Amino acid sequence: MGLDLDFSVVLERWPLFADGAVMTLQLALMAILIGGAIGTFCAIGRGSSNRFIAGLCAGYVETIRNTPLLVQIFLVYFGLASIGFKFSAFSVAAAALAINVGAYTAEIMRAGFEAIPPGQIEAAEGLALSRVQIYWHVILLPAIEKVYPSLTSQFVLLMLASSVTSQISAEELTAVANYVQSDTYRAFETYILVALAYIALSLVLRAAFWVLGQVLFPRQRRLGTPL
Amino acid sequence: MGGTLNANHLLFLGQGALWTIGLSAIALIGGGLVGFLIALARVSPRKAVRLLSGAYVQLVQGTPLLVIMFLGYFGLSALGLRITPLWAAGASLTIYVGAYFGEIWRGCIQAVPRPQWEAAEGLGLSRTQRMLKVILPQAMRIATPPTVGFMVQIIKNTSLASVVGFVELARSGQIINNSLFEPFLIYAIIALIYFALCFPISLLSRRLERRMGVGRAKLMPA
Amino acid sequence: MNQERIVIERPIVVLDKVHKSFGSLKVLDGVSFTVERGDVLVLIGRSGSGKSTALRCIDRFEKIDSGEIRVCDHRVDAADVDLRALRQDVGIVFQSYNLFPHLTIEQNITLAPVSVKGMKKPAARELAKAMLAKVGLSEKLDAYPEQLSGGQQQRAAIARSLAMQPKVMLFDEVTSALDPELTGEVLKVIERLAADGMTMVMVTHEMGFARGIADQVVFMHAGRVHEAGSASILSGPATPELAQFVGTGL
Amino acid sequence: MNQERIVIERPIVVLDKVHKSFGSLKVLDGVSFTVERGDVLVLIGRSGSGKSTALRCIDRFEKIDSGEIRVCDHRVDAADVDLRALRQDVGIVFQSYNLFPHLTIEQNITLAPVSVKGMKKPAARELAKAMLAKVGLSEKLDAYPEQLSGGQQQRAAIARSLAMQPKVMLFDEVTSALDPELTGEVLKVIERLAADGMTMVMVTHEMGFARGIADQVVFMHAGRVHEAGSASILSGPATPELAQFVGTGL
Amino acid sequence: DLLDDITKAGKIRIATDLAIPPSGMIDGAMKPTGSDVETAELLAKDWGLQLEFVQTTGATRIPNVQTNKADIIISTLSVTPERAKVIDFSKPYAALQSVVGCLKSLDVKSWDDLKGKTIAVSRGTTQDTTLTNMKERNLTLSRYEDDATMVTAAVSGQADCVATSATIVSQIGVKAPARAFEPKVSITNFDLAIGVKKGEPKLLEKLDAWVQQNLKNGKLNAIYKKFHGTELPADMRG
Ligand SMILES: Nc1ncnc2c1ncn2[C@@H]1O[C@H](COP(=O)(O)OP(=O)(O)OP(=O)(O)O)[C@@H](O)[C@H]1O
Ligand SMILES: Nc1ncnc2c1ncn2[C@@H]1O[C@H](COP(=O)(O)OP(=O)(O)OP(=O)(O)O)[C@@H](O)[C@H]1O
Ligand SMILES: [Mg+2]
Ligand SMILES: [Mg+2]
Repeated sequence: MGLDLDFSVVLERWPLFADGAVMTLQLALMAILIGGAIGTFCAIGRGSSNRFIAGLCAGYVETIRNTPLLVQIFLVYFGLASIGFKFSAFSVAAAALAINVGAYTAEIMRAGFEAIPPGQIEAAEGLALSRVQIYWHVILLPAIEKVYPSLTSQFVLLMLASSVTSQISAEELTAVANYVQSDTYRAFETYILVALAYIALSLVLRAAFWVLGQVLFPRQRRLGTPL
Repeated sequence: MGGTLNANHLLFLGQGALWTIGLSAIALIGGGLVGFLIALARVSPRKAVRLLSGAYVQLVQGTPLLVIMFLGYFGLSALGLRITPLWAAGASLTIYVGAYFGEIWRGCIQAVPRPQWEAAEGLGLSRTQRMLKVILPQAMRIATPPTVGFMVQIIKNTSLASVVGFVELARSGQIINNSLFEPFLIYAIIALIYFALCFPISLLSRRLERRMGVGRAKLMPA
Repeated sequence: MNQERIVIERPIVVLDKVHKSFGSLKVLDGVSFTVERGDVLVLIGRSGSGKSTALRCIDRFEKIDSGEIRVCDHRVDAADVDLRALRQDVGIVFQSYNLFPHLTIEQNITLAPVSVKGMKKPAARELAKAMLAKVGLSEKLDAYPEQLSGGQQQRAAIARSLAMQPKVMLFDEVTSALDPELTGEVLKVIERLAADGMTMVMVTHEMGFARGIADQVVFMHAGRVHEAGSASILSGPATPELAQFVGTGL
Repeated sequence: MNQERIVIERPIVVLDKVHKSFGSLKVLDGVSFTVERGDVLVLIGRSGSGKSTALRCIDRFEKIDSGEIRVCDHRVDAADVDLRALRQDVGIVFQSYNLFPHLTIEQNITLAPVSVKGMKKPAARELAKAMLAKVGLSEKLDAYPEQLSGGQQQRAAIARSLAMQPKVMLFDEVTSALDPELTGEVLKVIERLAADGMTMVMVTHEMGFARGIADQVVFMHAGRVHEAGSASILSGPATPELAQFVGTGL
Repeated sequence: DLLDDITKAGKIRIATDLAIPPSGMIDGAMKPTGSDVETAELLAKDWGLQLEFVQTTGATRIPNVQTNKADIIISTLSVTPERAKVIDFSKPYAALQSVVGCLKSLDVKSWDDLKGKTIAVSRGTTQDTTLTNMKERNLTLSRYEDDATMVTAAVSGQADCVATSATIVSQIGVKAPARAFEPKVSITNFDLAIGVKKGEPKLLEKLDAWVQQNLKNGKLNAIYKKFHGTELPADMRG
């Protein structure tokens, strides 16, 4: 063994880690909220009969899915600044993550929409509901319910991916780890700790989504089975 | 320091891109093997095997690849294993990709309709025969589109091999940028190269999906 | 003086020379019929003869190629027909019940009255109760669709349509997916509706039922009205096609 | 001297007080019946009465809670029953045909004889041809399942089972997914099997067919054998439940 | 014993980060260059050994020697007591002259003027640690992953102040003449030393001797001046 582990120096800095974990969660939540909305609209847009809108949504999804998140983050952060828009690292990081997860959410939501039987929509039309009302009351929730496990996992992946925002000075968990390890040179201890922290955060996020699912889908709560 | 982008730089980026492709191939093969075993273990009749493989997947999927790379490279040598960066990056990617493939393929195996399992059972086929002759051939068809789709993520994720000293595409861009200070130009070029590598594969996976009529959502690391 | 108001009753549903093709397939080839207020029209015919398509055209789920369709005061064939107004006047129930699986029966029924007509929630709830009583499902207010049998789901779907207080009801083989016992339940509900004076157009394969309930029977064949008349045509068909159709006992 | 060998024929299938629950739901509640060699037993009953479950228990797709099941010489209820040996003696065909879609019809049929019995490929091919001839599908040897109609697929599935030369065949509503014409095809094949002396247990809703083929009819109701006897019980039911069941024309 | 191993192999493996100009970088022909690179080359030549660069990032410099993937580190490693607990340092071979640099137009003369302004640093560098520890001065830091990102932030307008080496501060103006920076406040100098795994006294002793000799004969100073534009501090030149 080439090294002896000593966690005390690293653990001493726990308030830093706590701050980092909180920011990681905040980043993830912001990105999930905004990206979830972007993705949902984009999924609707891709099915639009307006070819411009459909093309725009498809282009967005393909561009994002085929380039690394890191590059996207750089372009948003420095790109905005050089045309005169200065935002805090946090807002830019959250925005870049939202744009990223939006593309993935769009793909998942599209699958959800496609899984709604056409008969459901006809039944709603027959009841004189408007398009918006149909999306809102009849399509959206069942579609989300169908892809909820995929969405949950995608959002957990996003939380893990938020580690690259350390590059543009967001003080999230990985940034803290990098700082602590170069301060103390206790690299193993730091990264082991951070790995555990991420695993814990994933569990927390999954639990939160489970609870949210219980609230969103009362039918599932009562009958237990997915649709 | 300074200077402008020249042919040498582009060559250097090209070299990086080759490493990216090489690492992706290693990850695909290694991860494919591990993933196959994990997928089988996840549907094993033995509960302990299912639980263990499930825990592996949970653990790996809960940890950023960056951290896995780091622990894989230095952690393994700290345990006394002398491994080169290539092996370390290969091992980490294998561990990581294996978990995702395992999950994807487990889904595909379970997507083979229940009655097919029963029909095979009713004919008196042994478990291994059922798997090999009835279930896997069908699961393989279902698995092709998501597997091809996941390759895009593998390519993008090899960029993290830079922490173990690999100068692949992203890192070679970073190194050039650090001497030229031209982030937009350099990152745009890198983005383009990644796009050129990934987009054809995305297209292929979409085509396969349409042909097989599986409109499944892709679940993938960003 | 004798104050009599003269009301000219116009047919509530009119199809006039309706043509409709899917691609090169002619599905409706000049279909005409009318339904008076309070009448029940039964559409029969072999599979593929165009019954469902005719019904769907009445509620504008399909656009027709030529001809004219009028329902209440709506010109259904017009490009600018107010779809939502039309569909408030017309209720439609399909073979697959299409209840919304994530909503309880009550929510299924109150959804349209609240969102479309702006009814208040408590009033809508009372309405739901009344409609469910009508179809004999009072105790299922809080159940989810999957907790109901097929016949119960179909009755709930009828209650959902009735809650919009339509002037015409369209039924497309509403009992085809049900076993004989459940079929009986649903037909009883429809009989009661007819007795209450609801105007209805229905596609069914239940000949015995058709005989009992129909004011008018329309036999479709190859996209045309091949024979039409009162229920008596079922006993004494004029064309060999209807004779064969009735003979199969379909 | 007269050399007579005395053979004591024991029933080939025996169910004795079989109980089976799914969670809190009692599905089989003390079911007993026996099938003699060469006999045909038809199981009838309403949906959910436990017919499929009873059948599945015979081939050990479900484990029973108590009671005894014997098939040929296998104690099916024993924990250590040799499943693969049991399933070589029992053939089972389901409503959904479950041919393997990635294999040709020939490969579907030869798979088990080759892998389980170690038969040589050429011999297995001959066997496949013979079995397909038996179900009238000789020319479909190289087709893939999706290239066949439903009735043809079901007959191929029967041929696949027959190729293992089982001593008993189990059929679970093998014609439910087929239209009347295709149903006829399949029933004809089963009739021929019966004539050849195959022992069979089948669940069916085709009452006419049951009447013609059954040596024994078992009417299940709420997880129990409610009435049993020769095919004549269908014409003269003793219990009101069977009377109602037969009456509905199901 | 590491020294014996090195001698036996005839080769020394030196961990260097090639993405931190002007200490470690790549020239137009894609060859490693920079003050740390030339220092390493000098050492290998003096000792008659073959040289192998182990490319690292800032974060992996130390683990590389701890796990025996490199023999020593020459990669702007500054000496702090905290780090000395984990790794042994040779005698310092250079010094890092760091400053806070701001936009020329900004009126900053002392630490007090920096209050309320955001200072960009490279995460985990000694500038970062030092400024972070100046709690009483109430500074706001934004930490970037490396020097290049930090400079990009300055060039693009995300940061108006940076804490880094004087050399880099002057680079910003080269990239963006409209946003020229100048040194405003100086931070203490840090000693840069060669890093060695703990428990290798013989190697450490030999390195110390080498450093002392080359400081005296001016070779290290020449290398430093070539890349950083200034001389080493007088007391170091001895
Ligand atoms: N959306 C569509 N696109 C193309 N063809 C269609 C469409 N809808 C119906 N058809 C075709 O139109 C013909 C008439 O269909 P329709 O559903 O009206 O028949 P039907 O009389 O209701 O038959 P059934 O008794 O089977 O319900 C059929 O050949 C059908 O395949
Ligand atoms: N694996 C299972 N888990 C839980 N419940 C089951 C399972 N299989 C069957 N059941 C239940 O057991 C009961 C009897 O089912 P079974 O399939 O034996 O009925 P059946 O007589 O074959 O009906 P059908 O004519 O509809 O096929 C039903 O209520 C069914 O829902
Ligand atoms: Mg129809
Ligand atoms: Mg059954």
